[in-house]
Amino acid sequence: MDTKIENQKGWLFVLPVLILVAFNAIIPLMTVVNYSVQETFGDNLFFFEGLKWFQQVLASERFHHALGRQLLFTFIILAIEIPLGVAIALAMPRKGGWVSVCLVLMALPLLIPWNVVGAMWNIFALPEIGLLGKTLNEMGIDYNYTREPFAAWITLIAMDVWHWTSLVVLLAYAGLSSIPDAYYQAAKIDGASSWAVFRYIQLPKMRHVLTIAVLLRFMDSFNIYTEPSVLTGGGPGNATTLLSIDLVKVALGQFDLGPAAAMSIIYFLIILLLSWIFYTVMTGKRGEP
Amino acid sequence: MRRFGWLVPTLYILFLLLPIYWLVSMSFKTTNEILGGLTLWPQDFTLENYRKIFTDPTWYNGYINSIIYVTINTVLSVTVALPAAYAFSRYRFIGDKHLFFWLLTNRMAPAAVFALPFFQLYSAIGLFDTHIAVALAHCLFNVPLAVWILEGFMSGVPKELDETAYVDGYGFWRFFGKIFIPTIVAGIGVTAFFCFMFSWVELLLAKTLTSVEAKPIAATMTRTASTSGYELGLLAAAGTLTLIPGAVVIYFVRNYIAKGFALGRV
Amino acid sequence: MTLELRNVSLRVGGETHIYPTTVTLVEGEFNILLGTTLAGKTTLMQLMAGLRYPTSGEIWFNGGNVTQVSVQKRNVSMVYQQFINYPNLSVFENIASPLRVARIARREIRNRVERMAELLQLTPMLGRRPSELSGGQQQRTALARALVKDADLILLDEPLVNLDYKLREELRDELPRLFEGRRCTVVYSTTEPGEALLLGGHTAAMHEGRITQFGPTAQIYRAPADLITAKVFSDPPINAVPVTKSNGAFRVEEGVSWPANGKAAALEDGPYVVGIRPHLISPVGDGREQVRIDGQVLITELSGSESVVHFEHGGHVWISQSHGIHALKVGETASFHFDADQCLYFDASGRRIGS
Amino acid sequence: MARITLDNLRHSYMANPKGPADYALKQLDVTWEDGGAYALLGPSGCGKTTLLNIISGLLRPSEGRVLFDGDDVTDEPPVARNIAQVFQFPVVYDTMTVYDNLAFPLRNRGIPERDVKARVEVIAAMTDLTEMLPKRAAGLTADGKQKISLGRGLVREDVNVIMFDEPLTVIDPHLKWQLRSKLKELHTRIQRTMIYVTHDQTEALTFADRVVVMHDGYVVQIGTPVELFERPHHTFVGHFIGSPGMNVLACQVENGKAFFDGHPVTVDNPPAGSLQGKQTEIGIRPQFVRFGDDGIPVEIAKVSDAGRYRIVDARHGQSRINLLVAEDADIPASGARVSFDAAQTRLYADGWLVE
Repeated sequence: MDTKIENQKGWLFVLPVLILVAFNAIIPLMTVVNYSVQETFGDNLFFFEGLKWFQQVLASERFHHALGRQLLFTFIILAIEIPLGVAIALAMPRKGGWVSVCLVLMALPLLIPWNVVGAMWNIFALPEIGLLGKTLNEMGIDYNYTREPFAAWITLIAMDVWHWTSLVVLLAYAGLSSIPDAYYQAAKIDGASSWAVFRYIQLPKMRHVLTIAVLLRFMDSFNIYTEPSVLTGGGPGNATTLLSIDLVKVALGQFDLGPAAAMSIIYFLIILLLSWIFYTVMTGKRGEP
Repeated sequence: MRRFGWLVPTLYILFLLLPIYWLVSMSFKTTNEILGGLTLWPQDFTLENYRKIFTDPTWYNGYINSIIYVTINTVLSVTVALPAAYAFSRYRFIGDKHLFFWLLTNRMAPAAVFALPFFQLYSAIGLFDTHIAVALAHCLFNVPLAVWILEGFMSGVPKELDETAYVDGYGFWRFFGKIFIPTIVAGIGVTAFFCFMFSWVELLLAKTLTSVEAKPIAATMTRTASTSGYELGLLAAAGTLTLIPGAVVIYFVRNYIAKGFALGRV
Repeated sequence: MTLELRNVSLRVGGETHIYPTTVTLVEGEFNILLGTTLAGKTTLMQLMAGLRYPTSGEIWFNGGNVTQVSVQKRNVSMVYQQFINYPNLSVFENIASPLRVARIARREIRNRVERMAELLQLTPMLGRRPSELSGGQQQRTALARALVKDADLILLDEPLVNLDYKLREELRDELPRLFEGRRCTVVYSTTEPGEALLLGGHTAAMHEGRITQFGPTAQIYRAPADLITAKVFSDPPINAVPVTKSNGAFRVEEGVSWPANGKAAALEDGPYVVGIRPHLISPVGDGREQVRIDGQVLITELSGSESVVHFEHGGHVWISQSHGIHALKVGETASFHFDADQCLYFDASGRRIGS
Repeated sequence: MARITLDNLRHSYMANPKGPADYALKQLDVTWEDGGAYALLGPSGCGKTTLLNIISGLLRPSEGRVLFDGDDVTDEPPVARNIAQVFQFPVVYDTMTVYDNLAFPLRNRGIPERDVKARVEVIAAMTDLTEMLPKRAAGLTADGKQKISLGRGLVREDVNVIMFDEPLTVIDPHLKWQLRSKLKELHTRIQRTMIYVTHDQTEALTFADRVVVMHDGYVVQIGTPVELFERPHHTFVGHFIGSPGMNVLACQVENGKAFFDGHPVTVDNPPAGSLQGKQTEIGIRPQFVRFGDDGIPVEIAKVSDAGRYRIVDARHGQSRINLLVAEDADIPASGARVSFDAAQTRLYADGWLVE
């Protein structure tokens, strides 16, 4: 039976978290909402404009392209990082001293400030002086990410895979290590192939942790700004201008707050919607979240 | 698959270490050598970049500021998350499920979106350019994560332990401090690691909310990169130094992470 | 120290976990809560301890109403099924914990803990951590902690169920001695009828949140008030077979019939249920005037000193338990015997006749 | 279907074990006939689970050989040994339906779907899982899941042995009874070798035709439940089997006659040679001790009511003697004397039965 006890004292315990998070979340959100429905021509005179900015942003070609690039980017990195992270976690030894060494080394990329990651890859992939760039060109591959959009995309994705797959490995490994040995013994006795072991024992047991990995990776990749802006600045042209880079250009560049705020709200709602879909799909079969 | 199994993680770790090696090796090269062409190993090895960082206050203050606000944020997030995680793990109260999902959604707020409003908010309450500001701002995404991880650990401790303590006469807070927290030290370690990590690497909010007094190293570095672009060696050295605090923290919690942690309810 | 529940009930989210219960427990003896899992034993104990508050009714200790008194102030101690100890405290500190909280002088704590460790053979383990101990030793540590503070009420929630069979036997023998000469009320919950009988004292049979009957253990066993109590209080399960009484005899549908004499004779005709405990049905007749029923053997279980035979008769599966070895072959038809006056008769509503 | 032989088997979890203390399994030479129901009975930590894992191939013994029908499988992995195992905690593939769970071992061996379907339906009927087949395995209760685990073993026709590692641990007490009878019934219907590991003598004795009693890494005795009950080879077996266990009383032996504290006691296995220098004891089960006019004087310490009989705890000086008396038999208040049934009294030297 559910061992939790009905206790409204719970609210007291949750209050400090509520205040801290609400302070940082709700007030800024309200300011953005406030801007998104007003027009201003400087010296903070504001005129109520209703949903004008929202219609304008939703209709704008530029927003559709940026959103398209963002969805493509997020889809690609999820399609690579989740399976790769799980595969690496599966390949890691289950017990023994090597495990903690592997985890420490793998966690290093997660500990580097995002702009350093961008700067590092920026130089690393440069055709003449970068280790990666030069080697590729030596091997005859004409690779210059500062000029060809396709090369820029490859570099951007390689950087993100390099930067974040370790988080998926850590989470997947955590899920794997909670599987009791008896399951593996039963599988051996039933003569299950390693694929069957993965499909029917490891995957179901990891589904819970993978939900977290997918949600975390989805949210962070959809919001990504620092690394791409340092690496390619959205270029060449606007080949790699993802949603948040475009937003910052719109907001800080031309300093028209209204559209930027409206775009931010739409941006936030898209994430909320997609996260809710992921969340219910992946926890669906288990009933309550 | 088992015999070649170890090949996959080893190859992957090599792939991870390559760019880091490149960064570290550049930090010992002069800028001319870097721009001059590809050299696998620093030809004219120099410590000039590091000497510059350790002598110039605008550089080393960056590190100090970063460490200050990241530590404040980690301590604050864990302290605030502990009772909340306990409530989610032990009690059913009105709207607890929805609250948990709402906390989750705050990770979704794109930092780029909220840079400007944060600036206005923290200036309004007079906290602009202080360590507290950045520490508080980072709670937006660190506190929900802390609650998440701690709740997973706490659900592993049987409810009967609490009851035994109450029966022994412990009041709630004395039980919480003396008995309950020591049993989830592993959870606190893992949570602290993740909070430290996500706060240390964040740039946007840290840059927006500071100018001089609490300017983090990450901000100092962007200024160098964008203005001249020539001081690559210096940038590489600064980048290498940002690796160290993270490596130290993970060194301490590596066994807890290796043992795995059951991320609780999602 | 008498513990009294007056119309105590507990409703959680529309569901009733404990129906209104009124009972007075007996001091200085074992008060046993006997029932299957989810019968509400643990919940009732939590209410007694003050870990949970009743939706209605009152709880009285020694003539004082403690319903709203917090568990910390109720001078209670409790032992759980899963050997609950503080994982990062030594065995000594675990036992001393309630005394530390009560701020008792260090010297007195030391000798009370050492005396208790002596009583429960834990002296060599005092410096160790609970995780380094065996299951039995961990449970003894929990018991020591529960006894060291001389609580008025000691609650033992199925304390032996996770222990080895032989260890259980040992502790069951040891427990009564631990509580001799203590001025406290002991409440002991179990799912095993055998354990309730051996510990004696008083027993409350429980079923789905209700106490169906409370009284001296032997009396509840031999004279259950209704069919539910009889079922709760028998292992292996009691044979409960519908019969109809007509013209002076009980008859199993398409099965045997036997004359209704003694108290049963006066009953008017109609449907009843006869309850016969397996050990009262034997494959060997004992000469006295007994009812003989023939059945087809389903399985026989021989345990060295006893034989348990499942057989089918009159569309029902019956169980016979008898001393000695009776290796009946599966499928064979054998005859079994029982005394009509040792049976329990229940009316259509389940109440026992003559209770 | 295989005859299982353990030849000169010893196992230690340490790299280079020195003395016997380092051995989890000491010197085992055991043969299990094909199709028999066996039990591995012993207290926690006696090495029974180690032995189980060695037979199933999950653990490689440090010394000795494991033979299936004469050929050496010591180095064979579990899948090659064609064994099945039911674990302590239910192990089912949660995301699969019950049908797929049962079909899983057959599909892994590439058996055509038509035969799989037929086979699964037969086994589902045997284990009363037929209506549950389309349901997801995760939704079943603990005993349902254990039946699936068992079914996965029964489905394969080529299974040499099915092993149970304390399978009833997590089952609700009142359901244990049904599942145990179901296992017994299943064995009688399909004569497959089954080895049942437990510390609970009731489960072991009711399930197995022959029981292997283990203690501290040794096989102390192998025998039918009756032999274990009536002729324990070692005082440990006498004490371990039966509840309460055999009375073991120190005694003196002079020229072939046994005396307990000066009282002559006739034993059914008088010693051939002299037992000088050996610690001699007599063993008598409580069932075979009776009150009488002559015999050993005792005081009654305690009488506990076990329902179908009463256990009398009598004392003679420091020695404790248990007796079982019928429910309604009368117990002398004072000056009681007890006598032993000579045919059931055994003499032991240094713990071992005098042959």
